[in-house]
Amino acid sequence: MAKPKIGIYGLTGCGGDQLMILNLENELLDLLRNVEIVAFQEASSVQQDEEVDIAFVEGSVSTELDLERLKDVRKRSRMLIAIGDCAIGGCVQAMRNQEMTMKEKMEEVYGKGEEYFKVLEPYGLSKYVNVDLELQGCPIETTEIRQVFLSLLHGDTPEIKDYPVCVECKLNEYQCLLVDKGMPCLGPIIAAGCNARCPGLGIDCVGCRGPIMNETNAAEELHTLLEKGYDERYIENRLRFFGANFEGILKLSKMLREKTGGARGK
Amino acid sequence: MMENVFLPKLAKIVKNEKMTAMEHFLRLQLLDKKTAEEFQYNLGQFIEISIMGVGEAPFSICSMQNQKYLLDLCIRSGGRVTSAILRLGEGSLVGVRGPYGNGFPLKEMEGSNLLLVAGGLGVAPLRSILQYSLKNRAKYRDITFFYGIRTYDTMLFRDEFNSLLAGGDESGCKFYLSYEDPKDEQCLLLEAEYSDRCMSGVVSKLFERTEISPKDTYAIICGPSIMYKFVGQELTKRDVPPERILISLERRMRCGIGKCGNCIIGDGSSIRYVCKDGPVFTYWDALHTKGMI
Amino acid sequence: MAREIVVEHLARVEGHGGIEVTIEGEEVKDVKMRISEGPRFFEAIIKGVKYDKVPDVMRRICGICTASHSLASIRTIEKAFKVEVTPRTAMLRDLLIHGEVIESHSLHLFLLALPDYLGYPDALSMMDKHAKEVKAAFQLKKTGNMVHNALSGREVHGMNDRVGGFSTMPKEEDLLSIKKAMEDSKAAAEDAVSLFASLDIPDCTHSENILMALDPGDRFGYLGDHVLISDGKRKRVEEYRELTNEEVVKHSHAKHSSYRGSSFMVGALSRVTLCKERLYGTANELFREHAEKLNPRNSLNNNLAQAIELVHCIDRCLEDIDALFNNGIEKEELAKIEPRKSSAIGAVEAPRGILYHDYSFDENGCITQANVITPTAMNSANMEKDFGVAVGRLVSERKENLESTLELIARAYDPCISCSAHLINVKFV
Amino acid sequence: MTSESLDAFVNNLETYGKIYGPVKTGESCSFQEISQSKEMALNYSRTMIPPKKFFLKLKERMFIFDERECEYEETLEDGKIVVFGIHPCDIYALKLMDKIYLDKNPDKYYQMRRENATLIGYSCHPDEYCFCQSQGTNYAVDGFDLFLHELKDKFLVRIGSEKGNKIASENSKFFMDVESSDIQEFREAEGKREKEFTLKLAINGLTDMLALSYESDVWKEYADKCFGCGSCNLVCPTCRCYDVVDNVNMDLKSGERQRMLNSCMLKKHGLVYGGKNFRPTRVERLRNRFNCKGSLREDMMNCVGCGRCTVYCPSKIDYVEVLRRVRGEL
Ligand SMILES: Cc1cc2nc3c(=O)[nH]c(=O)nc-3n(C[C@H](O)[C@H](O)[C@H](O)COP(=O)(O)OP(=O)(O)OC[C@H]3O[C@@H](n4cnc5c(N)ncnc54)[C@H](O)[C@@H]3O)c2cc1C
Ligand code: SF4
Ligand code: SF4
Ligand code: SF4
Repeated sequence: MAKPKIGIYGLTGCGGDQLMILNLENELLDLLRNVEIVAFQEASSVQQDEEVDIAFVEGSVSTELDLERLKDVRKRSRMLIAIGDCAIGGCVQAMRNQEMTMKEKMEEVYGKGEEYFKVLEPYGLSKYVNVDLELQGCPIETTEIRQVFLSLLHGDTPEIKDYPVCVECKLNEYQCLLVDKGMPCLGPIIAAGCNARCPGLGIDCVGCRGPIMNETNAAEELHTLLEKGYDERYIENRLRFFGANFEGILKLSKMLREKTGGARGK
Repeated sequence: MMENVFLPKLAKIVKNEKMTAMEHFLRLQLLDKKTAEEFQYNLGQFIEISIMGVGEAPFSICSMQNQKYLLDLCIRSGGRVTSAILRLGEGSLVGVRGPYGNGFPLKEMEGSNLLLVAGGLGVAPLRSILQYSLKNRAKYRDITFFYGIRTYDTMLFRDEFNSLLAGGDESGCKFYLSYEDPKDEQCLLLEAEYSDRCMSGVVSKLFERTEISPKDTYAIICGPSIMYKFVGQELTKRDVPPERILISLERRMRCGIGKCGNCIIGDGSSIRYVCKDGPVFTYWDALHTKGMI
Repeated sequence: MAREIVVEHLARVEGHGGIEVTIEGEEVKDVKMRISEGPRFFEAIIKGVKYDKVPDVMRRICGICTASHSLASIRTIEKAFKVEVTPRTAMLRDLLIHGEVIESHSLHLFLLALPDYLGYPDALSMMDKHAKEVKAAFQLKKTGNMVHNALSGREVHGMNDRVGGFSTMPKEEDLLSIKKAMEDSKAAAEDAVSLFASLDIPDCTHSENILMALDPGDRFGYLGDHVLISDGKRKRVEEYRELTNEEVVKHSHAKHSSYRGSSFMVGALSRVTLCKERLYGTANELFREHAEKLNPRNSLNNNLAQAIELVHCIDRCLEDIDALFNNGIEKEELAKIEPRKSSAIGAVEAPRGILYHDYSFDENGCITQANVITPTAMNSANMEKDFGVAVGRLVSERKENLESTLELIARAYDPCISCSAHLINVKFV
Repeated sequence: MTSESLDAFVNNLETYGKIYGPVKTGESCSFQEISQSKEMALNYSRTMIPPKKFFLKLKERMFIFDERECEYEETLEDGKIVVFGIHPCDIYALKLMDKIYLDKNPDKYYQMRRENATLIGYSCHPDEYCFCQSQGTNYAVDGFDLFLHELKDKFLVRIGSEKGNKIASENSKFFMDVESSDIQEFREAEGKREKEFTLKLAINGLTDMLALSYESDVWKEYADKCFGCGSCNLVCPTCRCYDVVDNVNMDLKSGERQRMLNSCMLKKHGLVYGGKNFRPTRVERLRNRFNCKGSLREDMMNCVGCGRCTVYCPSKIDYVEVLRRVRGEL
């Protein structure tokens, strides 16, 4: 069987997900024996615009150029895998979506009175193209990308975790920060896969893997944290860090905004 | 040394044949002779097939026990394990555990009429009963088989059923076929030829074609979950007692032996494990166990 | 007739960039480092976020120098709220940033820069002929990552370094295995120095370079509150605006950094040049051995400087780990924080050079204003200067050669484009 | 046995394996390996993860396989352990687990660990979340090797098995005969303890009540509050659902099969072929959980009243409150 052709591409993001692939280190060399790398932006100058079996795309669509490149990659790939939160829900750069216009953001950074380049409100890939698989995480986990690679090479569809961080937290017998300490942990609504890294270190989950698709009970998270004494804006910000484009949080934000009336975040 | 029930036994694929676009016929032979000889199953039981590195899934055995200790299965692909099975060539090895589940009460059904109602892939466990009852024809009275398909292309064990259709009552079984796509050409041809035994519509429509005697009839249903409700209603309308209507259920299963808990159904007063209390239940169970159908 | 050279896509850098040079006859008309990486507006989105989670957002500016952004952010917040951290925390931070430099430099030197010199498209395809180098790269990189993992909790965007200290102390066995890994990979780092010293480095960019680096105190390092400048001046980081003079340039829709009207350079070459007398141990010896190869007027020497820093970092990590063991690594509570209305500026030396974070808070400790200046942003003007010089000298060469030379220069700076996307020349052609 | 001899007694238990006892970890408690009795917090109310973790591991490898060799190879580890300080509710829970895991198809992993374990019970006092009294599981009659009842300055020790008897005779120097004053003291202590229970749940007829309330709005109401995070199942001493995955190694030929505890509150739990889910929303899942817990299996209720699911629910869904709503009491 011919080696599958793989392309690794990046749109707007921090490069951390490609780096996590490189962080497979020695294992990467073993893995790469089984595939043909056609493009690996962060690691190689080879950038062939040919058809690939699997395209891994990192980063959010934040510019017209991103969009153009994404569409091109989609056309050339049999399977397109979004890696990292940026490519799924836009990640932190999307946290003010619907709250601030791009013009406002631009003025904030570049000052007023200039004519600025055209940027898009950041979104994940699936807003624009069909995505075959999404690997959540900011960044993705090496264990996970390894598993995905192995599954695909073995010929199977990778299994993606679709349950909350709390499960992994319990499986590791970490103390529950939310229940025992009243810390504002987002574990109950965030997709597992990190092996509950933060609770394991005594840190409340900020949700870097993004909310669980179609299962996010954001309203209850708000309610729970309000009861613990956190203020609404604080909680909303937290929910938005990695989840501003996710349905449950979007709805909640909208509701909160209607309640208080007018724009916020100023 | 105590036996580890979770450790699969190796079996060789002796046949892996495409039946339709989605289904394959799989024939397995257990490698170890002794294991094979000890492998006695009831019709309606299932086995767990393991593919190394992929996982494990339950499948009904679709033929009656035979002297050569071959296990026949009919597998619909699409998931991880099922797609992997499809890739495996003849001679490849898979892991097998089982047989598990209760199976059908064949002894109890002796002397009765049998009505077998299959929808789509549900034909798999019913085919074994059909085989058995035809082989032991004298033990049963009327044998009627309803088979519902979507299109001719999705029909399983096509040759066998076509010959039943062609054979009419002579075949020992009254075979009826329903198809859902009214424009399917091959089905239309069949209907033209066997208008009394073949019609378009869902499988429960076949009840219009034949009389079911409420007395002394055992009905066995297997198919997609909504089918149970409709067929069950048709049968109860015809006064077949719910405890003589048997259904075979599908649930997510990870162990097959009542440990992993994924297949639990019911309410406080009727919790059941589909794997070990079933997969065969009566319609009476279904009426009294919440969430069963 | 005007001729254009466009290096369409700058690969093997972190982020998207390209170089655009316009030549008229023999004269270089215009040089642009084109960044197509989308801007992410961190300074805008962070407004209204409470201080405790600010580092969690800001460290996501960059996947490679994530600990640098973390520490810059944390130190700025601590400055604003006048928080003192314990010596143990300071020690762990020192270890963390040295680990990050190892990870980043080994990635850059071996996997990104070396293929240029050896004529390969990437390190992975060097595997057959240069297995030793590739293995060394992964060995060193892994060693750096072990520090990230043990101290910050993850290779990228680690979260254990918090405002006020570390949430959980690293495990003893992790520190021991890091120590072992460091000892094992020291030779690889020294080999890197010999390797980069032996390369034939072109001198096409030879020109005046103003250098800047943080004053690390008595010993070479990456944390400090003052900036050393090659003109002999020493400034407080609070004066960073005068040191960077970011301004919006009409024709390019972007900000440019300059110091007294000229571009300047930050990064490894600046650090080892400005703090050479503070290098110690093996790194010091190696520096002296290769002193003449480290001429700061040739920006391409940055790679050799990075290799020397690799050696320094390994030694320093070992020292830090020993010191940690000597002083004990019992758990410490995070320092108590009382937010107040305030502003502060903090800086660290990221692997690529000085990194400034500047925040203002309201009385609840929520951000009201933020500014981040990354090393790549500061270097971009200098990079353009170097492109100009090089093209001027090589203009008669064949186009392909010129292109690869430009790429070579760009990569020598180890530009991290995603973190600076909002600051460098952005022009869509 | 006198209170002073506890330390020496615990040390002597080493011959029966590694000793695990309740240890304070932050604000909660956990069964951890100990070397001295004073490391234990024996007055604990409950550990977050129940002792089921010793028998049905939270995560474990079942076996390894190799495609080239065509073989499955079981990976069993059998170390002897002593679980010290286990409460009556958790003892009952293990009895329940035994019914499932040691039935006609016994789970070898579970069985071996059960055989390798010594259980030493320890008396406890209820807090506001305990309702074991209502479940009839507040006093362990059997299911342990030894049971220590803490009295004023001594322990009344009950022997629950042959192994327990052996331990006691080997350590006879620590044990004294029970005197009538001890019995009196024990009787008073137990009487007092019985009165300490504040949380009550009427369980008679509960199974039918659950069946009748299948379509009740209560489920929807609580499902809106529920995160579907699965914590309730994972901390439950009688929840034993698990999930299985195969992991392949780098060589793509060998690997392992792993199982880990699962939860019926997760969406995958009811998912089958073709994306069909038998419990598509939290309403069905929550209802299923309560029905399963409130059902009988061989005359034992699937809930032992330990209170863990209420304590560790991030959304503060109160198990007893839900069932009282179901009963129409609230
Ligand atoms: C008693 C019994 C008898 C059976 N007999 C037969 C038989 O004879 N023949 C037969 O073909 N089948 C039979 N089945 C069904 C068979 O067990 C399943 O088809 C099989 O388990 C699928 O396994 P898999 O690994 O291929 O699919 P998996 O990969 O486990 O996936 C199963 C299905 O779940 C869905 N799914 C999984 N993950 C997700 C997700 N994240 N989001 C959405 N959907 C998802 C998909 O639709 C997928 O097809 C039987 C089942 C039982 C219980
Ligand atoms: S600490 Fe957070 S992730 Fe862990 S169980 Fe509690 S709420 Fe869930
Ligand atoms: S923030 Fe949450 S999802 Fe991200 S690593 Fe931490 S625990 Fe995991
Ligand atoms: S612990 Fe609470 S929130 Fe989580 S699944 Fe159980 S009932 Fe729902």
